[in-house]
Amino acid sequence: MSTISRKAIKGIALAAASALVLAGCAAAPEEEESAEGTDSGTSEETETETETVDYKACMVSDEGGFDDASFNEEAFNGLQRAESELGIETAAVESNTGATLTEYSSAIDSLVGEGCDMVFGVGFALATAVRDAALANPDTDFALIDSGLSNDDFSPLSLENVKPIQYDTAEAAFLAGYLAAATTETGTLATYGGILFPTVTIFMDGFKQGVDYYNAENGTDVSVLGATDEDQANWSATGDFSDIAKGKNLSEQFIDQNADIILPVAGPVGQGTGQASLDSEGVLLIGVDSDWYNLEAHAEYKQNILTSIEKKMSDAVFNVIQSGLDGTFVGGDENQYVGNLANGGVRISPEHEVAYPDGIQTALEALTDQIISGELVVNSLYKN
Amino acid sequence: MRLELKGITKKFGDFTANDQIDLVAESGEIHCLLGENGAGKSTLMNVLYGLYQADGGEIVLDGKPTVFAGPGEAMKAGIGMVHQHFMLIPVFTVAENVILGHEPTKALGFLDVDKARELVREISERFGFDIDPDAVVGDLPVGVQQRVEIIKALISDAQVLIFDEPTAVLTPQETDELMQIMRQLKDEGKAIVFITHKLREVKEVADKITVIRLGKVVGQAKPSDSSEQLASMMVGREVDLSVDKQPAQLGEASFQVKNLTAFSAQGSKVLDDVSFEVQRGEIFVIAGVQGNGQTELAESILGIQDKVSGSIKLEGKELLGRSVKNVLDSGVGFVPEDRTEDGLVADFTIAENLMLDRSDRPPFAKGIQLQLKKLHEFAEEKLKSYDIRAQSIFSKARQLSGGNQQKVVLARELSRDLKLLVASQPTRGLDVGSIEFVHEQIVAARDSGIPVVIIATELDEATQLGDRVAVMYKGKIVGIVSPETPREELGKLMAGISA
Amino acid sequence: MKQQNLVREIFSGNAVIPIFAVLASFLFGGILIAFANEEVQQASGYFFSRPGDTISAVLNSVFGAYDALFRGSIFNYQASSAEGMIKPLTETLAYATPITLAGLGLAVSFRSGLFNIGAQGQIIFGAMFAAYVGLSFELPFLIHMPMAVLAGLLGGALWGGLVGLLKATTGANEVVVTIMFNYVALLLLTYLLKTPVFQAPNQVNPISSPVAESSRLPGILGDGFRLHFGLIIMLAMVVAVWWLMHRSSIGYQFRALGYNPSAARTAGINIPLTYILVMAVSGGLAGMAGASQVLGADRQLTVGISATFGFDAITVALLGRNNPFGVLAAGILFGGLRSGAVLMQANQGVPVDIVLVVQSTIVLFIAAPPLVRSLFRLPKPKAVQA
Amino acid sequence: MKQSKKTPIALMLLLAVASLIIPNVQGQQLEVRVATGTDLFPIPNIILPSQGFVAVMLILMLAMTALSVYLTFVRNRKTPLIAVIAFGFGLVMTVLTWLFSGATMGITTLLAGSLALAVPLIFGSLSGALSERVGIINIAIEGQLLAGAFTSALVASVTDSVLIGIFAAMIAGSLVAAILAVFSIKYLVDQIITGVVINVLIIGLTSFLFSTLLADNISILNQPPRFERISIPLLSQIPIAGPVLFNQTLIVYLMYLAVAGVFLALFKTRWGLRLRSVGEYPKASDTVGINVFRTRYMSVMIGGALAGLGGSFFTLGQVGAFGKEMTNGAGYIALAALIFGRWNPIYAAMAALLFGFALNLQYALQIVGSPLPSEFLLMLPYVLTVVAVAGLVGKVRGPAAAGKPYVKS
Repeated sequence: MSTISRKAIKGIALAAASALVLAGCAAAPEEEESAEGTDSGTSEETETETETVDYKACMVSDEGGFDDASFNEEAFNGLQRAESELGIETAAVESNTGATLTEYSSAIDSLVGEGCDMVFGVGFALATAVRDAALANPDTDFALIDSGLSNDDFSPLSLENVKPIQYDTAEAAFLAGYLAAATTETGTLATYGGILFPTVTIFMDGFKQGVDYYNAENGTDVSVLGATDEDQANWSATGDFSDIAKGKNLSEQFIDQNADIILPVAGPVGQGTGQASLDSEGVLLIGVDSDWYNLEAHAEYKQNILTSIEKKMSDAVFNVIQSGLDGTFVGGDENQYVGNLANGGVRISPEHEVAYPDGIQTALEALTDQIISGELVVNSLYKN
Repeated sequence: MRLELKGITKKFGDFTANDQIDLVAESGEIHCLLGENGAGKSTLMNVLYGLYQADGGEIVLDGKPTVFAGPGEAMKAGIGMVHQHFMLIPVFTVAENVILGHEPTKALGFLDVDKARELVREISERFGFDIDPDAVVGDLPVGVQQRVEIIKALISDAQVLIFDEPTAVLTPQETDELMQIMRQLKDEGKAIVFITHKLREVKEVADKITVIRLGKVVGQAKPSDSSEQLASMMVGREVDLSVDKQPAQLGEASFQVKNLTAFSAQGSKVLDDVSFEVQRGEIFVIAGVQGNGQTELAESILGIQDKVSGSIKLEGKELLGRSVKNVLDSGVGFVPEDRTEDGLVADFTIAENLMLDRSDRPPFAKGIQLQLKKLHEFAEEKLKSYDIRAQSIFSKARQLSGGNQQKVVLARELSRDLKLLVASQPTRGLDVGSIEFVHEQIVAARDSGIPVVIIATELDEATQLGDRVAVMYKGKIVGIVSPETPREELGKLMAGISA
Repeated sequence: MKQQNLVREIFSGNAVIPIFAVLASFLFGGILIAFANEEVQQASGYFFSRPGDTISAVLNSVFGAYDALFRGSIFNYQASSAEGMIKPLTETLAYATPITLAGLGLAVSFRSGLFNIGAQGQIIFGAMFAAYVGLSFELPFLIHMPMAVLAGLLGGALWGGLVGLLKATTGANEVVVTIMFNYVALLLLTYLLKTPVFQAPNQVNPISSPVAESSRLPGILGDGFRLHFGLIIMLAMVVAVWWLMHRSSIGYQFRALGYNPSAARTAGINIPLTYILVMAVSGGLAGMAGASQVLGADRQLTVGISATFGFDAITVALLGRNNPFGVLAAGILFGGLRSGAVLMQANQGVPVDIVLVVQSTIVLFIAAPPLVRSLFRLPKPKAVQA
Repeated sequence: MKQSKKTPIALMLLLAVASLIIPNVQGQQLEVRVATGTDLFPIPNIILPSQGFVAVMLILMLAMTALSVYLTFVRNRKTPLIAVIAFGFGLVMTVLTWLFSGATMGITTLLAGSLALAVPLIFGSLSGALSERVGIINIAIEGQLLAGAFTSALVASVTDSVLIGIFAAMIAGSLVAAILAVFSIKYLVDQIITGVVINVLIIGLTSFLFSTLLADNISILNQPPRFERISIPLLSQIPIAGPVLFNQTLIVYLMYLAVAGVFLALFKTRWGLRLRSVGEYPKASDTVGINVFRTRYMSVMIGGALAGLGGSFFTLGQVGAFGKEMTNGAGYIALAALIFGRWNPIYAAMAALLFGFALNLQYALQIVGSPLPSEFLLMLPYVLTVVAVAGLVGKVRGPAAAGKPYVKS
């Protein structure tokens, strides 16, 4: 029977080989890059028009990985854009499910060792690792997404070579909540998280505030399932960020309880809500992190995407890289970047296929202005 | 049909199990293959049956050389086998076991259960068996299981039937009946190969006798030859078949069992008001067909039988309800009936097996630290005094022959300060030499002045070894008699007919 | 002639199997690495007009990747300082610490015939207990650190022992129970990290404060290295487990239970009690892995504290044939793959998942010597007597 | 001394706990929504007075407990399974009433969701049943499910056909099973090692291929069509059962067939008899001419194909895309269901349904706003499984030869 296993191995090899050979009939490029092969150490060497610049930006993901069609992917897009537009070198380390703090640290160390001029840590889980690496490597710049730095006793810490990038997502989520409350026909909305981390609940919380605001303004009684309890710990969650089927199931139950607009804050698990929206008439969903309408992973149900609560991490990543390249990088807690409506770091996506109710567009714009001016305060971790 | 084995040789590594063996079985005759345990009888039959492939020689069937790649082909060629270790699946019903391999089916491969039952009934009636086709085999007494095994062999209409040690688990009556069945089969024109080491049976039923020893044919014998002659051929030296013992020096009755009643997990009564006393210096044999409560009785004494009531007293101390450890510590030596299953850890060395019951105390442990040096000294000593044939005390128990394994068990159990010895079928599956040795040890234990309880299924052993013989039937003691009681009487008791 | 025999002897022996198993797995992994490499993909686009490009791209990608794996796990000859050169090896040992500790625990249970799949949960319990002690007390180092480690042991032992207790009293299948307990432990940790029990004051994320300095497992080689005292504990446990299993009466009874429960029972060994003990010892060792993570490596409690160590430990225990020293070797192998994977990705852009593939194929090949022999046409060993 | 007292004692304890609930359900009512719009006749929502309903259920439970006590202590007989089931029904209803008081319980969606969550578990446990019944311990169910999910997503996307997709999933599942079979049958590798390692291998391979291949070409490689729902005329209009059971996708109907098919094949056919004999006592099977090795390969690989099919439910039945590690331990739960269900396909399916119900129930509770943190609710299915395994099932005996390689001399 050894033939079976050997065949299996051969089969995989063959499949791999044939995939490579499939297009193997193209002509060889006329002129070879003169420097071909000399820098075998660099990865992601794509052919670009721009000249290669001697600057290397690097990134470490958290558990989700760069293909999560959400948080990490959004940040990674910024890195890729910098590579193609600025002509810099990049490297990225994707952490696997079950990564430990040590692994984050060692990923960052490796990247520093690879000569990265700037290293991004994506996600609060990397905070300690970024801090330690920054202390050990004062000549390298760091940026940390979704968390500030702190000492061991959690008193805030400021390091000159670390730029925290955070998002007051609640502001955009507030708008989404307002919009959803105006759009719903059943008067019932819903939201859930993957695991109820603060970076997750901030979406749900802002969303709820937006709904409440709408209710107060219009005397309606729109409710938000999944976030009914006062205690955020009791809100709905699927328990992980990978099991899409659970997202679908939970969404179906929401729909059964009359919800017609759902906000999933669970990375790829949100695809389950998208799928559930396909099975029930009139159900809409709200994307998170990126504009899901434009993402291939969500294309199948994009006609049901009401809007998305965008965290423009790719912009921030790109800008920070550019500042590093220009020599204008400034780190430190006081110079941290907090994306909000005012600086365009967060927003809700523009109207796509789902038409907003009459007058809502203007109302949203007015609300945006009020929030920017400080007239209207959306509570969140960043404004206590 | 004529089956010929010519020059069959089978090796396992360096060990030659069968060396140039010739054998002929013909229609209408019973050919006895006589030999000790480990002589290579079963190996030979497994070669014939296609389970093993021979390294040399050939099988000739009606003049045609044949090769059996597997039992399926042997069965197709008309060979059936009643295995010594039953090839029955305990969780299947009788009918399922019988039809396995040649199942009657309806459309789409669905089993034709009715037909299967019919088949079982048909053969049962032909031989006067009383077997419920729907009974689960694991629940049946061993004797009945063997009949299932016989039905299984007959169902494919075999012309050559191999009986591998079939009488080991039968009562004298059942044995007689089996002999009758074999004769009946012979008269139907089957060729029968009967493998055994029991001389009485050979003499009773054989037409031809081939004796093998250490993998070689040592000669042919006639049924009319004397038992002693046959035995010497089989063992290769003069043998004395009787147990050598002095009259018992009886002391007080220090071991008392009263009103012992037990239930199985399924709720049926397996011990029914069993009471007896054993005196110091006495061998008390509990005879009976396997599966009549002996196992449960032994396990009740040891303390691993659930759902048991009554009283078991050793020197006035109640044993019932105590843990196994406590019972052993009270001075009970226990030789279990299935030594590979319950007596030994096959993957442990001889030395390790010798401390199985005392690993947590001196001299083998100080605190929780094992005293390996002491253990090894102890083991070396036992290896010598019990004449355990092994490369060293570090040989694994599974590498030993059955006799040597049993010696390890005895060495362990007898090396404690005993107040009682309980041994269940202590000579099961042993060769003549080992049997003698085991008997000697048991008698010596008796003579040291402790009560000894032996559970025996072989009548000869029961009467030769015992000072008194109790017969169990369906969980009850149906009679306690002297070992001089005639065989027929004992047979009747074993079949449940009280005197 | 004689020399030939010697060569034959070497290649037919079992010692070369692991080497060839690793080789075979790397070959297999190499195919995937080349497949994922963009240069290879590009060059293969014009394979038929210039095959040399493809071949050199394949070689570059594969050698580049394995070079990085080597540099990331054993010796970084490209590093600028001596410290940097040996650092990879220390990283490997740092990863090997929890994997080996948990692997030892599982080896104890497997040897005793209990299939504990619950190391993941037991690590979490150990980490929680250790973290609790590390966070809640202020004591001198010599008391605090050992106390925290013991708390980890206790946490794992309780969580594991509970499984043993359920099995002993109700007969509940330990495979099912341990699988379920992994989930329960993780959920409990997630919950507790959001409550004041563990969550740091003025902290919003589910992360505990770092454990007190006095409770930490100190670094062994100084600040530049992550290697910590957990390694010493781990090595001590390797010896301790060996002693327990082969030199103590308890271990003897464990093994008797594992090899033949009915003989153990007949010989008076208390089976239910032994079940509980085995699971407690097994869980306790896994709990120490958790303690080592929280007191030595991460120094704070997070949701990811157990990583996948509990599952790696199953493979490590079995690969090490449940022998403590074998487990250590397997643990170091896995630690090396884990630490090398990072550089492989950072340096060569090879997806991390390749490591899982290589890891698992190594185990399969090592476990099946005949397969490796037939793949490499190695001679067969002399027949062993049955 | 005779009958095990475990059952009556367990029932008494549970009854005591359940009776604590009564004061908490005062003056509320439970609204149960049954209608789904496709029913044959419209059913209004059922409104039950919570307290009264709970009282009725408690009386039922009390009666069953009394029966159990009587039978055990007086008659020395076993408590019949039906009494335990009736007790369980009462208990579940009581707890549900308590938790849903004042809200509407959409019973149909609750059950439909439970079924959906259980489908891959059921397929997985069938794979386990076929494999373990023939003597090969199958820890690799997880890998088989994941391989099926991945392959079906990929193939169905490329071919734009769900049928080709599930066919490919079955092949993928059986290839994974083939690895298990070869290593455990031919190379005598410990079956549990092989299973655990295969899971790691498949997670590695699928994640690797996902990030290098699928993620960059989503529209071509990871956007498979999904199964259409097929309503079975008449049957689908039965209230509750109709929409739950008979307005489903092809793969769910295949699941019904598979459960029935595997059950019949195992226990009523020649093939199954031989298969089980190999799993119990391979040598005995060999002596009657059954090819032990071939039987094992066949059975394990058919099981793998079924698990592969189950895996395709994740992608083609549920979510329409593959995601990394999306099976998320379902294979291990399926294994638990198999053991819980005593290696019987029907009981295992019921165990999987119970698990699916518990999982879905806790979502429902999250939604109506429970007083418990989500983590504790998420624990519910796992804790329930432990309680069931420890309290009700106890010691189970698997196929005797499972885990032991068969070596012919």
